[in-house]
Amino acid sequence: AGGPGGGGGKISGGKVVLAVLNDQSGIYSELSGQGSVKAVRLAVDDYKAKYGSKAVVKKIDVVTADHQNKPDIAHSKAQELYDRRQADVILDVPTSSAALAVAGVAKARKKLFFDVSAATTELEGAQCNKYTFHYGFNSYTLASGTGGTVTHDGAKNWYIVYPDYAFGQDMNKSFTQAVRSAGGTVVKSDPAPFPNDNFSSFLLKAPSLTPKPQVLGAMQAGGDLVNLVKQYNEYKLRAKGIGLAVGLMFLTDIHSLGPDALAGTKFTDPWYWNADATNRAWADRFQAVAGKRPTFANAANYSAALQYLEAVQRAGTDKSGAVVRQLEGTKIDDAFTHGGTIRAADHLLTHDVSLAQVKAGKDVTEPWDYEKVLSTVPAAQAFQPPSPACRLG
Amino acid sequence: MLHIEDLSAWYGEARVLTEVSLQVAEGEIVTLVGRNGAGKTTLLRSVMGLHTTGGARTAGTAEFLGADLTRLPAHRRTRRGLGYVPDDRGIYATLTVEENLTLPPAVGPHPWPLGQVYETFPRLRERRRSAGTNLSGGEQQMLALARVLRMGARMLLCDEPTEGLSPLIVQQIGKILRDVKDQGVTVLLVEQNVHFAATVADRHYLLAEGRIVRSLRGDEIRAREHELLEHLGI
Amino acid sequence: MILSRLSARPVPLIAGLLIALALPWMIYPPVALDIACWALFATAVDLLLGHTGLLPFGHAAFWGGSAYVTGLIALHAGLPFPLAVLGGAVAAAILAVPIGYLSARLRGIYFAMVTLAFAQVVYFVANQWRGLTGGENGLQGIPRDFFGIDLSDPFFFYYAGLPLVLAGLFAAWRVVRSPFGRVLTAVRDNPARAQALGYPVARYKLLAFVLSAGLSGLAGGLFAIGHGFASLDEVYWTTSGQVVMMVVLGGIGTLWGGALGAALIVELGDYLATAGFQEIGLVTGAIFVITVLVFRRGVWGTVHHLLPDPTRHRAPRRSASEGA
Amino acid sequence: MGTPVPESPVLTARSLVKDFRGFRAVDGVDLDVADGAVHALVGPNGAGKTTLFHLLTGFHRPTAGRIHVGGRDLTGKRPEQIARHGVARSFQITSLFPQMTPREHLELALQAGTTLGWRFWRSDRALRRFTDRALDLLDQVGLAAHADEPAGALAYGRKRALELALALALDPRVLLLDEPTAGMGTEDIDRTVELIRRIRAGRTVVMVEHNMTVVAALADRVTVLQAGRVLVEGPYAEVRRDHRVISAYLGDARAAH
Amino acid sequence: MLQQAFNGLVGGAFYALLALGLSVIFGMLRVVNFAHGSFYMLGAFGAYVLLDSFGVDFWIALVAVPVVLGAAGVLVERVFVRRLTRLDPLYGFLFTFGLALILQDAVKREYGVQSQPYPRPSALSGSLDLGLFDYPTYQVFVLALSVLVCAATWLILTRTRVGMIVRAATERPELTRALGIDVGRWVAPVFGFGVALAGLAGVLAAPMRAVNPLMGADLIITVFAVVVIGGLGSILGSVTAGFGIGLVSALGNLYVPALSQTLVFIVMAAVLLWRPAGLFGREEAAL
Ligand SMILES: Nc1ncnc2c1ncn2[C@@H]1O[C@H](COP(=O)(O)OP(=O)(O)OP(=O)(O)O)[C@@H](O)[C@H]1O
Ligand SMILES: Nc1ncnc2c1ncn2[C@@H]1O[C@H](COP(=O)(O)OP(=O)(O)OP(=O)(O)O)[C@@H](O)[C@H]1O
Ligand SMILES: [Mg+2]
Ligand SMILES: [Mg+2]
Repeated sequence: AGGPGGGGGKISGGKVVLAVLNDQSGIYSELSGQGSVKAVRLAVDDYKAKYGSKAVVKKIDVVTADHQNKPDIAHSKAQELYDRRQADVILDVPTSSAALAVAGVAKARKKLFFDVSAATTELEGAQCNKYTFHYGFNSYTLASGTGGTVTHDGAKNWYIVYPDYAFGQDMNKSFTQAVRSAGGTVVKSDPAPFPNDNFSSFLLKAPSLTPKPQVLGAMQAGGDLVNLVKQYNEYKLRAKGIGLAVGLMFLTDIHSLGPDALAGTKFTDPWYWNADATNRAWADRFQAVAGKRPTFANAANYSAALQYLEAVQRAGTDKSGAVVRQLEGTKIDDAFTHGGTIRAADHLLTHDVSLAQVKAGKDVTEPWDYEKVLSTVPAAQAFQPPSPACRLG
Repeated sequence: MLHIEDLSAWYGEARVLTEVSLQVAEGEIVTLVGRNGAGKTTLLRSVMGLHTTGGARTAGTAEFLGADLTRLPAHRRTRRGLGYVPDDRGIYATLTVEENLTLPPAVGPHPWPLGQVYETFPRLRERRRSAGTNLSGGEQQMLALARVLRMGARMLLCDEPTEGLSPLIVQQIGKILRDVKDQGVTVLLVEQNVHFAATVADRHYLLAEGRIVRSLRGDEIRAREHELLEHLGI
Repeated sequence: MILSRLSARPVPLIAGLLIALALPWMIYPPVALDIACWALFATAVDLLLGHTGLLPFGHAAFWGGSAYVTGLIALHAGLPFPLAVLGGAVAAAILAVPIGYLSARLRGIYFAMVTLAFAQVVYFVANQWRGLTGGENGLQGIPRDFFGIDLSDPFFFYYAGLPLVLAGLFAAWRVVRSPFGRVLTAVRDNPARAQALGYPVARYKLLAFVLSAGLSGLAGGLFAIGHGFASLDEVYWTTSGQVVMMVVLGGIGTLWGGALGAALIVELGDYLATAGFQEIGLVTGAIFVITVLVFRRGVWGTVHHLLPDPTRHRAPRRSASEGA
Repeated sequence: MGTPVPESPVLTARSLVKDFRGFRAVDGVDLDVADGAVHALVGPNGAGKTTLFHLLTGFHRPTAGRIHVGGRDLTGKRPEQIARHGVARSFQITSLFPQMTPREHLELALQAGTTLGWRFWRSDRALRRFTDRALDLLDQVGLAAHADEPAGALAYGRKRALELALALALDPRVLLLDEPTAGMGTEDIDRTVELIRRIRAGRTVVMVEHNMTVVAALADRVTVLQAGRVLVEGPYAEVRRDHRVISAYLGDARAAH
Repeated sequence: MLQQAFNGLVGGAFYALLALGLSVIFGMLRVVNFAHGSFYMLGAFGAYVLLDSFGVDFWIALVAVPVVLGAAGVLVERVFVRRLTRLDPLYGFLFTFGLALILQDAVKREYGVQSQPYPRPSALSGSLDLGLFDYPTYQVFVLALSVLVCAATWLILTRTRVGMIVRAATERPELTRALGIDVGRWVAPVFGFGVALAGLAGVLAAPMRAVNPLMGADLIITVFAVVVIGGLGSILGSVTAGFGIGLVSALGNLYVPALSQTLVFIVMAAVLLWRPAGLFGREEAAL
């Protein structure tokens, strides 16, 4: 998609195409999926409303594709979005393997990519590149948010059960580190098969470990997490003095399990719709178009799209190099983050996140109001320093 | 008892029976002789209501005990007292010998008890726990015959029941057929072994190329063997 | 001799070649490459399903196994991609020896289920052996080295990869129309008889299995290069199921039917996905079920059946199994 | 058994035993088949004749005992290995490749003796080298006119003839025939007897047969099996008078074929 | 350790119920039902939908869902599977593979892949003192019920004529009719019964496991391995292998987590080498 366009002048093809590539049928479809597409449309509206006739970009398309959480599909869809559908930027892409695949394509095509919902730190580590931005959270955030804070608050002994694949191992490592540096110990950490629907071996073993763990750290996601929590409740571990902390959990997981199943569980949420008035205001707007409350991923996609358009506006062109220069180091203040920064060194968005706790069912006063924000984890603690492995080419 | 009128049968376009008419009276043993491919099996299958699938069709009528069979499905025909021994013996691999014997319901007035079956065929008693198709060829043939006897059918349609049987068993089968006849059972027998046919049957029909070409009395068959062989031959 | 034999039926042959050459002009080039790879894969599977009478439900092990090996060779040895693909194919064939040895003695549904299970083992190994395979992240960034020529454009890469696919298809055709292929037909129709004639049936099945795995590996390796990528999906059982669907849809035992089935399913999947319809299984499943229920000859077989063809009995269908 | 061992047995079995899950189908059978003889195997149904065939041709593995052909120990060998040692068989139940023509059947059988079957890179035109011999064999069994019809469409008698031709194509030293005349009409039986007479030249034939006329016409020696054991062995004329055979097998000779 | 074993048995209960249904269907119809996992999933979804949309509780669902699914199974047999019975069993396998794709994606389209919540029935929510250890009541219930169902099924199929008739009807439908048995009456109900068993397993799973459209797809492959180990079509074999594999994988989970998923397939390969027809399978005729 080269050559000078029509009305936009410096805008390729005369328009900017924002592509949301995510899971629209799989386990992350509720978390992000179509909701994020709507959020991106909100960002487009906001941009148009803000700049009106002064907008550099007159025509903005939002396109979308389903990567089914599979890296190979993500890879070919990304190619297709950049080549066939002339996308200027790809947004979202949950699932680490898929995100890494798309980062590879972005690098080859020299087109922008904002990853919102994948957890891998590789995106800003060894696999970082000039055109890829990581926007939202990563496994370090989860570990230092949940692991660090919970340990700090007194639960020193951990028993970690993690799914035996890259994400799980990564989480296990980060959590162990975070727990240790907060002065706690990991009594034991066990890999569990993935996927798995029977965690009873681990749950039965937990109370008999010495020293007895105070927290069960579950690193599972999606269906596995649901299984684990159901079985955690069945074995009455909470009554036996073993709390539950979850590595990766989203609003939608609480919704699907029901808050009672999870009540009291602590976890890190990069953004919660009912945390403050700004968030709530945006959540209302989102609900008006999407019919439900937004997840952090919806908000982050909104923010990423908005910031991209702002950067194009400032650069006066949609040429990738120029837009990247505008984004690097930018301070952001919008519905998603107050005072977040896109680090120039590794293109990671650092911002404050919250440590949240699941409310008991009786405390839930309105639909989707499942979380109580316990504390704010400041950006400096929530995100790792830039990795020396990252060389933005 | 069995009354067939103008029965024709087709496999797709190929007509393999042409207006066959025959009668079998109660208590009679009648054989159907004819060379390979004459249509003997097809005739029995048509009477049993099995000549229906995959392009096969029939025309004409068959009456059994005065009732029209034409519109009845196979299992209803059997329930009226017809017992069938197919040419491939039809032994179930997934059933044991004993299950093969006890599977079909009794359909006539004199079903054989299991004990009588085993007395008559001691081999079957010995092998009663084996899978049906693990029996030797001849044992399977016995089993197939024993099965319809157990049902107590009023009329037996037997398709080459002596094929592959040892001479001793052949004699035994001849005896069984005569015995059941004495009990009032009617038999329509397909047979290639003319000698055997002559020893058991009251009458014979000679089938050639789908038509009845001769009808002979029991003893005539030996006297006219030469003439017959010509028919069977060419 | 080969050429004269090929030219015995020049019209379909030339038509097929022309379509293969024109494909990336007609459809999105990466999809064209997918079609080519799956077509070869399906043809390889038909070698077993249609010509040896075995239903392999675990061929993802070879397609995906080769994808990984090809990727590793390309990543670490820096060889031109055709050599990497060949390496993958050889690896798949080698992998097929123990699996085939254990399963080729089984028949019918047992064979299908056991190959499925072995493929799951390969899947779990690929998943566990993360240091090599990248686990569920897959092997990323597989290069397309080809003597320094830039093949990053999928349009050109299609033409670079096509000769490999055509060579694979030719090999499959050669195998079926060889003395060996005759023995396979015999093994399929009546193994006991073939044995009594002096043919070691289990070993013939094993060689067929290995050849089929090798060709599947050729396809899988090229697929990995084409996508720059090898992932667990390649060794997952759904891949095995998918390729069987293609063969059945195209027509079991027709050799080229599988290629047609592959084209139909890949293109349909692409069309539906582009149209935003996610539940592709709903459509492909329905088409497949209808094929199994009402036109078991498959598309190619049906067309072939309607057009009179003097050489028909040379490519027998599974009518043995369609009969009573 | 009291009978003397023939001079040069080409096929010998010693103390063969076959058990099926506790059921002993073959129980210590000794068998010597003289070179060039036609040797008939008779006995009541379920005596173990077919099972013995399966043992001799490797389709079943003996529980105990040994099998030698032409001095070589073939015990426990697989069917194809035994076939390659010159032992061919026909099946009691017709067993063909329904979609192949008789000519293709024979080409396949002739090819079995070569390594051509492994050459997956060759054209199947290589099989043409067998065509002449195939047609020749078909002519011998009277199938020349049907060389190119699918075997599935052949009449029963012709299928049996094709079975024989297939066995012949292996040019076996020993030919095992399981009930070659079962299910045939008188005239087909005569034709088959003629055929066996013609092809026995230069080879040894072992056959299972219930039709005593056929046995009388062809067999040099007869072994009678009963309940898995050898009851009697000897020339047909002797055997048929043996009272044990009469009571166990032939019964009242009047009804015999 | 003992507790772990108990645990394995509970996991095995699901394998056993599913393998039993699969075996009943295979034993009688020679169809390896690939869609069995989907029926299990439909069972769980049935319970979920009944509760979520109609407020129907677990106990009613436990009866109603298997009955409805069984009826659906009868329909599937009557309309589709029946057409395939005369063909190579592979066609049945392929057909049900397609059916599985359709069912799975249809549910996905309707409900998404998100796991749906299903609470445990309140009567079974506590835990029981089993003497040596406490154990969740619901799990005990699942174990007891499945043992009961397996035993009852076994009795019906071996001690009554039903099993015999259906086996016969499956092998030689035409001849069986000629022996005076109305084949049509039997086959479909058996298929339905197998499906109902899967549905029952699904309802039982709902309060214990994640209810989502994919829940059956992976499970079914393991269950295939279970029936191969037990012997395809052998009722006793599949039940024994079901519980056995449950035990093995619970202990495998504990001691060799890296192998835990391949374990069942390794066991399968070993069993096949040793006894190709499975532990309790009957050898199919040799020639
Ligand atoms: N399924 C079929 N399709 C087409 N033709 C058939 C079929 N079965 C039999 N025929 C033909 O119908 C004719 C009559 O066959 P049938 O089996 O009734 O003969 P038969 O007298 O019983 O012969 P045999 O003594 O060999 O058993 C034969 O010419 C045969 O080729
Ligand atoms: N696979 C098997 N499993 C169990 N028993 C078997 C098996 N095969 C054969 N038998 C049994 O072994 C005995 C001998 O069978 P075989 O087939 O050898 O008899 P045969 O002498 O050929 O009889 P026929 O003349 O009736 O063909 C029979 O009682 C049979 O039931
Ligand atoms: Mg007949
Ligand atoms: Mg026999």
